[in-house]
Amino acid sequence: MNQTVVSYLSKYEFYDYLLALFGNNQGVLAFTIYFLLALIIIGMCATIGGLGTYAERKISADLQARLGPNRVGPYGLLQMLADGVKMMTKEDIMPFTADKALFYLAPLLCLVGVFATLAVLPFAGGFIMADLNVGIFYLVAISSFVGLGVFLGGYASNSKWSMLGGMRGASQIISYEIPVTISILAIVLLAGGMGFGTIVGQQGGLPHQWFLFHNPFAFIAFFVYGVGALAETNRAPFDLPEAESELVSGYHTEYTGMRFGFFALAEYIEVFVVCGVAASLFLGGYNVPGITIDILPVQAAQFVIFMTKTLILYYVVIWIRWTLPRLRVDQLMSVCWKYLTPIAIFNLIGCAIWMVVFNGKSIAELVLGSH
Amino acid sequence: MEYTVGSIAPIFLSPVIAFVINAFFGRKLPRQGDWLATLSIFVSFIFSARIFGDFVFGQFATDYYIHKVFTWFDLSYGTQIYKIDMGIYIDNMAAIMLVMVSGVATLIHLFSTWYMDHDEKHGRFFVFLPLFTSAMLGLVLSDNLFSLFIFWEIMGFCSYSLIGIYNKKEKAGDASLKAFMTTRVGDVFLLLGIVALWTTLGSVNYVDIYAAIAEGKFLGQTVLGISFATFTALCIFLGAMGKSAQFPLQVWLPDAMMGPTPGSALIHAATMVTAGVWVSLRMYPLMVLGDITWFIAVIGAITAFGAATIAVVQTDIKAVLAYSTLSQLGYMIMGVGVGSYNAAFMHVITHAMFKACLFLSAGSIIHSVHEQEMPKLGGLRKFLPYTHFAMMCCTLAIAGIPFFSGFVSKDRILGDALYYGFMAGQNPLLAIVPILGFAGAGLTAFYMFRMMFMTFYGENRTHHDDHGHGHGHHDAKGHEAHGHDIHHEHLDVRQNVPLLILSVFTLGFWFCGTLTGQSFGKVFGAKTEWFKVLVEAPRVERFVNHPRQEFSKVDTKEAAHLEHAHYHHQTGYAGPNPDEHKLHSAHTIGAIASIIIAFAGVFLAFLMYIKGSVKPWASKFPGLTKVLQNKYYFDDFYIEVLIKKGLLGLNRGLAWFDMGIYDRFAVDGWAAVNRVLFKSAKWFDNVVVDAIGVDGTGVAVNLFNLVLRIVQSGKIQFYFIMLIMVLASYIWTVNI
Amino acid sequence: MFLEFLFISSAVLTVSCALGVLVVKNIMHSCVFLLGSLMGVAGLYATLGADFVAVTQIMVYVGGVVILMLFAVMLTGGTDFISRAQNLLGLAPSMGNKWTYGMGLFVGVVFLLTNIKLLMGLTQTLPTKTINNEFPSTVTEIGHLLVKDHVLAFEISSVLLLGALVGAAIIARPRKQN
Amino acid sequence: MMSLASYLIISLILFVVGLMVMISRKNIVAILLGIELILNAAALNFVAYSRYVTNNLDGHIFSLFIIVIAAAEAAVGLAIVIRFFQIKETIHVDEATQLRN
Amino acid sequence: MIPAEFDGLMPVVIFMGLAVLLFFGGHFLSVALAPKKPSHLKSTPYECGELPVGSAWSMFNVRFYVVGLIFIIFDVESVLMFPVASIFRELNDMGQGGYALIIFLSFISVLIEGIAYCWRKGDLDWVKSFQHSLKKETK
Repeated sequence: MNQTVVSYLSKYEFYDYLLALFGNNQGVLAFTIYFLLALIIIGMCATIGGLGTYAERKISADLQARLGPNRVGPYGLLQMLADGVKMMTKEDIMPFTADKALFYLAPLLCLVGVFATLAVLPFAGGFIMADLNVGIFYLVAISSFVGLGVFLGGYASNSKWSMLGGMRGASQIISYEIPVTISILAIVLLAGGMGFGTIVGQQGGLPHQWFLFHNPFAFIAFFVYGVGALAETNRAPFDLPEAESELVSGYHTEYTGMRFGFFALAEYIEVFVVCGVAASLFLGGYNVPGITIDILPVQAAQFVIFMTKTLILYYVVIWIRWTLPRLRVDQLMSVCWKYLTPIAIFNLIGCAIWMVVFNGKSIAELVLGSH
Repeated sequence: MEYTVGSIAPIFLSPVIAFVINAFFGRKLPRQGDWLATLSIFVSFIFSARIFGDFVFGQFATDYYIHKVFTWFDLSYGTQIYKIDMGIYIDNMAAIMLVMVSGVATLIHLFSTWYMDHDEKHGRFFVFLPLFTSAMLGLVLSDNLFSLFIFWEIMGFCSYSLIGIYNKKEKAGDASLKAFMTTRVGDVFLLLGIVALWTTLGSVNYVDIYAAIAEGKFLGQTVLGISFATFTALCIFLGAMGKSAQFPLQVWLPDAMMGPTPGSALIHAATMVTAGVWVSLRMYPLMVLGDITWFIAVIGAITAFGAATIAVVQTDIKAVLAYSTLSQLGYMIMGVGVGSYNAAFMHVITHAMFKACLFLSAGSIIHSVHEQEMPKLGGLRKFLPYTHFAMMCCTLAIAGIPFFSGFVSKDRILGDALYYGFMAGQNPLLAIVPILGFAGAGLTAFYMFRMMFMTFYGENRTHHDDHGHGHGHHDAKGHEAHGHDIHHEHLDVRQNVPLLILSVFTLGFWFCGTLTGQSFGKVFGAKTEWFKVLVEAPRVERFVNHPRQEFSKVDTKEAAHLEHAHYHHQTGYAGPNPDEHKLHSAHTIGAIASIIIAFAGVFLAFLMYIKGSVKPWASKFPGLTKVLQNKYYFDDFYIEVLIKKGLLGLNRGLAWFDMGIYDRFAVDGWAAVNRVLFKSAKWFDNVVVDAIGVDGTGVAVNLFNLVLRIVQSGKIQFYFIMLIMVLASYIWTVNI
Repeated sequence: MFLEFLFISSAVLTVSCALGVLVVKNIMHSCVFLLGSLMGVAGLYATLGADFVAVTQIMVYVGGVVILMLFAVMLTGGTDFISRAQNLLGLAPSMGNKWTYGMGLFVGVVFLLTNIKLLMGLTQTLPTKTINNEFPSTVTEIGHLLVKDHVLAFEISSVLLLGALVGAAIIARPRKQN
Repeated sequence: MMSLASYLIISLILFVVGLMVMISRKNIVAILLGIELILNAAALNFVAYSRYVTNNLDGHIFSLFIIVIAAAEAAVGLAIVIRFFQIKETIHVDEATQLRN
Repeated sequence: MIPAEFDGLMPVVIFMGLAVLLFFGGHFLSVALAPKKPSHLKSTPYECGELPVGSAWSMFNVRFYVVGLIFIIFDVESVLMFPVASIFRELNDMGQGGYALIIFLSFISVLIEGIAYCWRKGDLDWVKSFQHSLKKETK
């Protein structure tokens, strides 16, 4: 049985009142709750994505000793709104040689792939839309829609830059999926389950209880995951599919207006999702140190902790983007296949052996002697 | 004694392990891993010998068997049962077969380490040899037709690889392809039979099939207008025909000598060809139920006689042996057909012993003299004394001389055939079975001794050898050089010991407990004939409601409640036979006749090739000789008519059909092809059909061509459409 | 209610996209329709409670096979490539013409009728099992089956995949033309 | 609504459509698409039977391996197609005639 | 108690539906708000100001396919490894850790063999042909 947010809420009394309000129709009530929460999450993520563009400009300006956006609103905070309005009001242009149906479809695929991952992201112990038994596996699988969207976007534009960017993007995304998947496998192996609830529940709130410090292999796996995730989201230094200096704008060269906006939105939300996954897989997720009781305030604290960890990682991602230079295509491939994948497999084997030899205990447990 | 999986599985697994190691790391091992292969087969032999000893030297109990099953997959729903079990089934027959296969294979491996020394294909040879053996052992161990089929196909692949191991020689490649393709024809039918059994019975386990026969589940079912039992039995027997190289599908076996001689020994003696006989024996109750034993007997008799006639004119020493194998396989199949289950199986064992020995001896000769044409050999008796001794023993055995094993088994088959053909009140036309059988026996004695005399006796003709092969520098010095080359045959463990061991087992009393094979002259105080007691056709009613043994269960023979064998001297278990005295007299007549015939054959060979007082008759019947040398034109028929004229010519026609270039030339060409076809069919009618006496084939060829022409278009989607159509028509016609 | 909705939408997606694969003239669109059909099948798996198989379907097909097919289309001349021989000999266009479609329709109908006959016979004997709406987790069970009952298949499949990798890499590897 | 029969019918439709794709298309990649559909029909049947008939998950395992094999088949098949294209400059199935004579 | 049919699947479907909804909503907004003045030149594919020559759907290098090929094989292998990995801890607690480790390692070793093969044969080099010819020249 999968845990969901509805089954979590049904423990509380007000759920029964709600149920009575909906005429004892479980289905409609559940749908309503899910729908509202989904709207909230998407709104939040869209805001984070929008703020992401703002933050990116601000941070880059900071790193380059500039001011960044400061005209629209206080500290330029409304810049993101201005961007959004600009995108909506821009003319929608489609190349006359384009493959029209696929040109429409490509941003949708990206969007679906990213949004569907939000369903399993563990914001808090109860506030996880669906704690699927196949959670992380589902997340890896469904996010491969993005690669498809990138490829089709590049293809459908029928422009040379787009096509090159799309091919590169698709091959990059699928390549880096391998080290990421294998690193995740190592964590699944340590946690003994694929559901996010299981994985986070196996960790604790304090750093020594995190899987990051569970054993040396998991520690390396975190960095393999990080590098792979950067590449999967087409972030610098792996932003080859949209390398401005080489490919104009890569697979979305021909996209304008709202459709470009969808690509951008999908990308920023995906970065958020990837950071959230990293936080919950390696950094203890939503666990509040020292508190195990399950009441609503604790849930709020869990949410805050999760968001803090995720946003810190988000900051690191932006930081990396403006610090490191872009890789060459051949370096990109050799980093993936000749370094990350062998290291990831090595980590997986190491974790398996660790599990058997030390009976699943972490370093801290071994050192401190706790059980 | 306890039987667990651990004590049975190594029989099959140790050669497989050797295969895997040799396949991947063989080149890095010392001597390319041949010792490993040999050792692994020897391990199999040890384990088999344990089972053998337990089954045979324990109390005689015919009905004891080990049967371990696990379900591989189960597609049954509701009351319909469709499942495939995998498992192990060992009864007395399997125990004997196992020890024979592993023992003979061990000796062949040992010999091969000598024979293949410094050969460029040494490593590759020792990759396939253990796999081949393990497939045969697995086939013997398997408890159902499906796993049998798997091992059957592995053997097919291995034989393909072994025959074509010298892949630089075009002839070897062709021969391997031929072996593969010809056996495929049979395999298709075997698979069809297995699937038909599976869809009807829901299981292809031997035990389930026996039980179904006993319960009468086959009765009243028909497929395509013939009874279901006949259909399945025929399909399975056609598969056996392909593997055991019976009459219409025999063409691959003589070409199988293209491989190294020990490989041929393994193919011809212990494995591969006996698999066909094995499945016929296992499915014997089905064959009886399907009422096709007369067909089996006739096919066996035709093969036995026809192959013997061809062997008479062959000059290549391996070709003679190959045709003698064909002929002996004919006897085995004939034995199955005429109902002498026990003797047919005994012939499998005895034949394996002496034929392995013969092939190894031939290998020894070829490796020492580098010559395999008999007219260029001669007088080797002095140079190769051990080989000569071993080969003489085996020749005596195969020729059916009393005191030797071949006499015992073959004589019993012939006795039963005699009874079957003349006294059992069958169709009088079936009298052809014993007649062909006895004629073949005489020919066997003749050609085997012809081979012996031409090879080992008379003067040494090797110095006439003047075509330039790699040993030209020896030949330059003539006779002495060759004498020098081969004079030093001393007792080499790897060369001679396998021969000598095998030749010991050509003596008859090992198998029947008496010196003569008849009821007098007992040795070693044997109370009764162990072989006859232990091996009997399965009594199907025993298997009704048999308990299913789980794979992990431990068997002990002591725990089994057994009724001990009550063996009736002549009739086996069947109780008093009303025709007992007839059977007895048939056996007596058969024994006497076969002794006379055998000695007559030997005497004729003696006159022709030693005394020289009778000229060989080849010059007297040039036409017949030509026909025989061309193997009754079977190869020509298959290649020239069926493949070249049929497939290739018509493919060209179809290319035209595909491209849609429809013009006068194409039409003319079409007509020309048709004319050629008609002519060849007519020629075939006149020459081949009349000679052999099967009518209607020519017409069939024409029809066959017409069908092939349409079907062989080379368009993959067209094949696909045909596949669907055939499937649909099958489903619509057969009422499922 | 929700399950019925999911079932119906998945079934409609599956069937309509499969028909799209059949009728569309552009191979690229055909591939995308295949994607839709496979997603529909994944949805059907989900309604059957086979969560792991459903996700595997998405992972392997969406992430792998369809992208590979799109790559292959791009590597073989794109969507509207017509070879010289095809023009010369007047072969059917690569996405079929009315003759090939007629043949396909004929075979399809024959097969459909045949199968309906089989299914008719089958429905008489189908056992009825009471279905509850509980979907227990299949992952653990599948894991246990993979390491216990089907361990041989599990190991052999890795060898199969290795073989596929090596074989396909050898076949597809760019070769220098002499 | 949701019963074994409806799943079987969907899988039958999938199979027949795959069959028709295989026969009516002359592009080898399109034929491979048809094969994928057919394999999916088979896998769907296995899972449906596993839920409605048997009480074990063997059907899931079967369809898992069907997916695995489909992936391997697609990989090798497309590699062959690409190689074929490199040699013959076409992916028309009727021009694959190298083994004919 | 929540009926089982709602667990898990519904949010997934809702999120997908919302993505589609958002997509079409955004489209609707953009159609409503954005100006629409199409011209031929505006809708030519961007090629830095030049007029494009030929279609972009041309043939690509086969190395893209080889990457996809290696990916799909690894993908499938990782799919098979997921269930085994997720019961690894359970098996270990049941005292069958050694057995599970052997199963797991033998599976992974084949995976490693695959990547080693591709590495050795140079399928992982993006610019293999270039390096290859360079080596030849230096020889």
